[in-house]
Amino acid sequence: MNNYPAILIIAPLLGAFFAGLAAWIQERLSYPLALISLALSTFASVNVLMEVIANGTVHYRMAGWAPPMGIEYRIDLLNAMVLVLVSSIAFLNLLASYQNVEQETHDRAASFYVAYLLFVVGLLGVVATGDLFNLYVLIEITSLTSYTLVALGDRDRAPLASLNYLFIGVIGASFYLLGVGYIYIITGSLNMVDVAGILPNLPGSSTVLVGFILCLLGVWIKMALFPLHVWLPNGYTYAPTAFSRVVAPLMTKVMVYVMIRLMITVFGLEYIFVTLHLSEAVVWLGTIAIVFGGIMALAQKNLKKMLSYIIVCEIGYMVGGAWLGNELGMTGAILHIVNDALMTFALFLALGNIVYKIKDVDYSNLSGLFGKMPWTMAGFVLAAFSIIGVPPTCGFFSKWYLILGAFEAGAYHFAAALLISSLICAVLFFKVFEICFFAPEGNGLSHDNSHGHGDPVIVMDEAPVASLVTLGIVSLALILVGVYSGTIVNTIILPFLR
Amino acid sequence: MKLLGFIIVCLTGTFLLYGTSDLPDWGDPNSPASLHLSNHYIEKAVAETEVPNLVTAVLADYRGFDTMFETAVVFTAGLACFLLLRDFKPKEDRYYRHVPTGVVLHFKDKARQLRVGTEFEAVDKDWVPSDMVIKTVCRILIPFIQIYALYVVAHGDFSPGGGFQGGVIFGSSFILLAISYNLKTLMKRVSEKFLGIFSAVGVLIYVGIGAIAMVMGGNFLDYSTLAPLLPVNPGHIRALGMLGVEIGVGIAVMAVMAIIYINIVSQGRHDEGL
Amino acid sequence: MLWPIDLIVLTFVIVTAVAAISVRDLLGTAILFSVYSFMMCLLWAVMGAVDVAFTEASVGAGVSTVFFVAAVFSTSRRTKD
Amino acid sequence: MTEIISLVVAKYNYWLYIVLMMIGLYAMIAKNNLIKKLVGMNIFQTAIILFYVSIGYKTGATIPIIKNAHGSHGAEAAVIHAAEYINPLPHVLMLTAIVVSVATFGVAMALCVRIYQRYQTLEEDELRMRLSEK
Repeated sequence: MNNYPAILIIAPLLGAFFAGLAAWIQERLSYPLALISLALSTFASVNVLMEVIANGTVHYRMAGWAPPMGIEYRIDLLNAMVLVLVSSIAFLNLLASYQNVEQETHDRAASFYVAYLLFVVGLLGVVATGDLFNLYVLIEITSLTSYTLVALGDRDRAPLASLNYLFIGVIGASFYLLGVGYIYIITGSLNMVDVAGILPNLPGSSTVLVGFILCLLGVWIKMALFPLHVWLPNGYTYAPTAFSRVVAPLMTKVMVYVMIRLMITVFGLEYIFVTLHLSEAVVWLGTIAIVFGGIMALAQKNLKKMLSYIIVCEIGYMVGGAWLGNELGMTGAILHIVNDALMTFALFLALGNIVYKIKDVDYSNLSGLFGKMPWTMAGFVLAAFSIIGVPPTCGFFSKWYLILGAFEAGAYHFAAALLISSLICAVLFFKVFEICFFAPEGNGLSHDNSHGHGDPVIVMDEAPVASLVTLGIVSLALILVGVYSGTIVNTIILPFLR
Repeated sequence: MKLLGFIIVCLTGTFLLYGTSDLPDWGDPNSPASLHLSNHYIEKAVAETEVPNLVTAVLADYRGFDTMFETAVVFTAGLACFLLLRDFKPKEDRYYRHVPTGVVLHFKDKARQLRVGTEFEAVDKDWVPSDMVIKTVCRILIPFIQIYALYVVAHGDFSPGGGFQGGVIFGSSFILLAISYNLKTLMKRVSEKFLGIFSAVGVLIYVGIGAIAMVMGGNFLDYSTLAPLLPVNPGHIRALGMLGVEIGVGIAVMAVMAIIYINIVSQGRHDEGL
Repeated sequence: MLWPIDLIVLTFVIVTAVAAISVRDLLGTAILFSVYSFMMCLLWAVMGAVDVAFTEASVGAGVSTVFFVAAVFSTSRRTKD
Repeated sequence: MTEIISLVVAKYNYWLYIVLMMIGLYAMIAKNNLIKKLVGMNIFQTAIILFYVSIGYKTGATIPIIKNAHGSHGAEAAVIHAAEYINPLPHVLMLTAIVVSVATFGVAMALCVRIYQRYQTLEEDELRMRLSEK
């Protein structure tokens, strides 16, 4: 019996507390400790993925008790893939963000790392667990650390944004908890597989319906689906860079994973698509989220806020795709979890590099960036192409599956929204490129050209090397995942769905 | 906003009421919730773990993994208060009281300082003469509160209570000291470093016991594999493991409660407060 | 018969909850909130959840109230609604 | 008449938890003061805990602490009947939930203090005004 599923979670957890203790002795020790523990976690998650591909689903009994009594980690192909994604992105981000953390939270960097590790522990646990209540506790760890870390950002606005996030987040988590209560009272169990075995014996129960919708509402609030998204743009915009880099790609995607897990493993697709008649409405909701997110992104004048609205838009893709009710749509949604996490990570990495050099990322400050930070901007352009959906990059392939699924389900409005959003993203990013590339520095009216010499020579001033290397790795991954998306679909997603 | 709130509340309420129509009756011994898992716990837990308090048995053993994260949540709260509020800059305004005469001096200049000793003492801005009755009663009470807290932790296997409750009670004895005397008295006795280290050590004890179980060849947190390490009856090892993790929880919670209180009441300066 | 006690305490809980959110003084809110928590703890003790009641008595009615008063002390008592 | 009474007895715990929860939700949405919202949040969470504790209750059963567990060391001498004890599982879950709620409460309080340090107010409309000024 190997212990990788436990090490996956325990390594960063132990790392967090050792980093916290080490900070009292020597503050500089906590960063390497954090890095080592995340590397260990990534290693364990890759091993788990290998094992799952080779031998099928891995079960790990916490405290050695058999599943319905104790808590079980049940890792199948979907979890294993998302686990690798989460742990590797968290590790790469920590590698890239050393300077950003020093810059933004200089006197409490050690505590920042501890909170960061706990955040990652929460995300990994949410993905790995097979127990409904354990999921709630882990969601709360993730949320509590993200409230804290968001509040560390912008001195003026971040605490308020974080408090709003907290209120809405608590409502979401409580709805989820209540939904679990409804399921528990009618089934008497908390283990996902066990519940899934009992639910078909209770046809037409209003309690199951209410429990399902409450769980779904809670998860939607946490993932910021359109009418419930109000906390996201402010929260992510004012968060410190090192944290927004990890929360933007992972938090919403992990919640999408939770939704898919609830749909497939707990309630079963048959119950959702045959018994309930919600899928039409939810696909419409996804459509509206896409269009709304795109339009709001167009209206922004701040790069970071614009990217936050793109996240709202992308959530529409995944929710709509998962609720199309056919295999293609679900495949697209799951593939998009991976792709969107990578694309958003690349975008926010580039953004973090820009923020490191220029504090304020209003559009008016961005001119001349291509000359100043060519490598960062190269990564940014690649990620932007991926978001738009230009073929060699991975964004194209998941969109392709989603559109095929939409046509198969007859949801033409969803397909149209996907295409429109590509168009909007194209307009959006080319606007940014234009500002960054063509407008020469110091010509805008907002600039008070105080340094006197207005010569057009732009000095190259790049971000730290670690950040650039990470951005390079992720950009490569964008293309590789795009090229090998067929392999991913055939070895992981389709076997999981069947 | 009020109207919108009212509409949302009414809609949600109706929806939830609809859900209750199908619930089993309150107190129904035959509801599914009371049959499936619960019967196993009630009938087997004592035989399997030798702990008569079923809540502790389920909390620290069957669902011990949950409880570990619950402790981590508490630790996170303490960390959050530290991260958000801690302010290392000393205050510019300082107040000193001349003990023999009772005159309070207010210093606005940072450079000037008085030596605190028998003649002068540093006081809070809103200084009130300390009350003899309150001080004496609290001084007598605090050791008893702490003993009671230890009892609650240690006796969690047999009666209501456990690490969390005991930790909160222990932490509240610190808070009582801060309220009845002042914050400086508390900070002199338990320093910030002490609290910071204890909050992490508490959770480490929990995770560490789990990790040791893993090293010993069992699953994570499987206390039964600890048996070769301790000279006790192997049947009792689970109860002992639970006691160990409860102590860890108690230490972490105690420290975190004090950290939260100190940071909130002094707005992160750790100098004066309620 | 347990339900009459249960019903009476539940009514108290709801009254204190409404009072806690409608009183126009945050220190008053703190105290009413403490009363609310204690009533809640009583209710759970009646229902046989002794561990939960114990926790709520020490946390909800005890430490939470202290945090609350501490927060009011370091911010302000003023409230508009 | 007796039917109505038995229905009320069977369900009022669930109804009143909904009332309580809605009081909390209303306070969270409609109140202007941030600390009042926090109180609403706590009422909301305790209402859910009340719901769970109601799930665990069993008529005619006692608290989940086994009597004479150590008195009879003749192994299986005392057989434990599940109907005699209240379901312990919801209690365990709710202990965790209470801890989570007090942790959230602490973090929210810290945020409130931080906001007050910066803006000298906790009223939401005044905060919004101060933010739009800049």
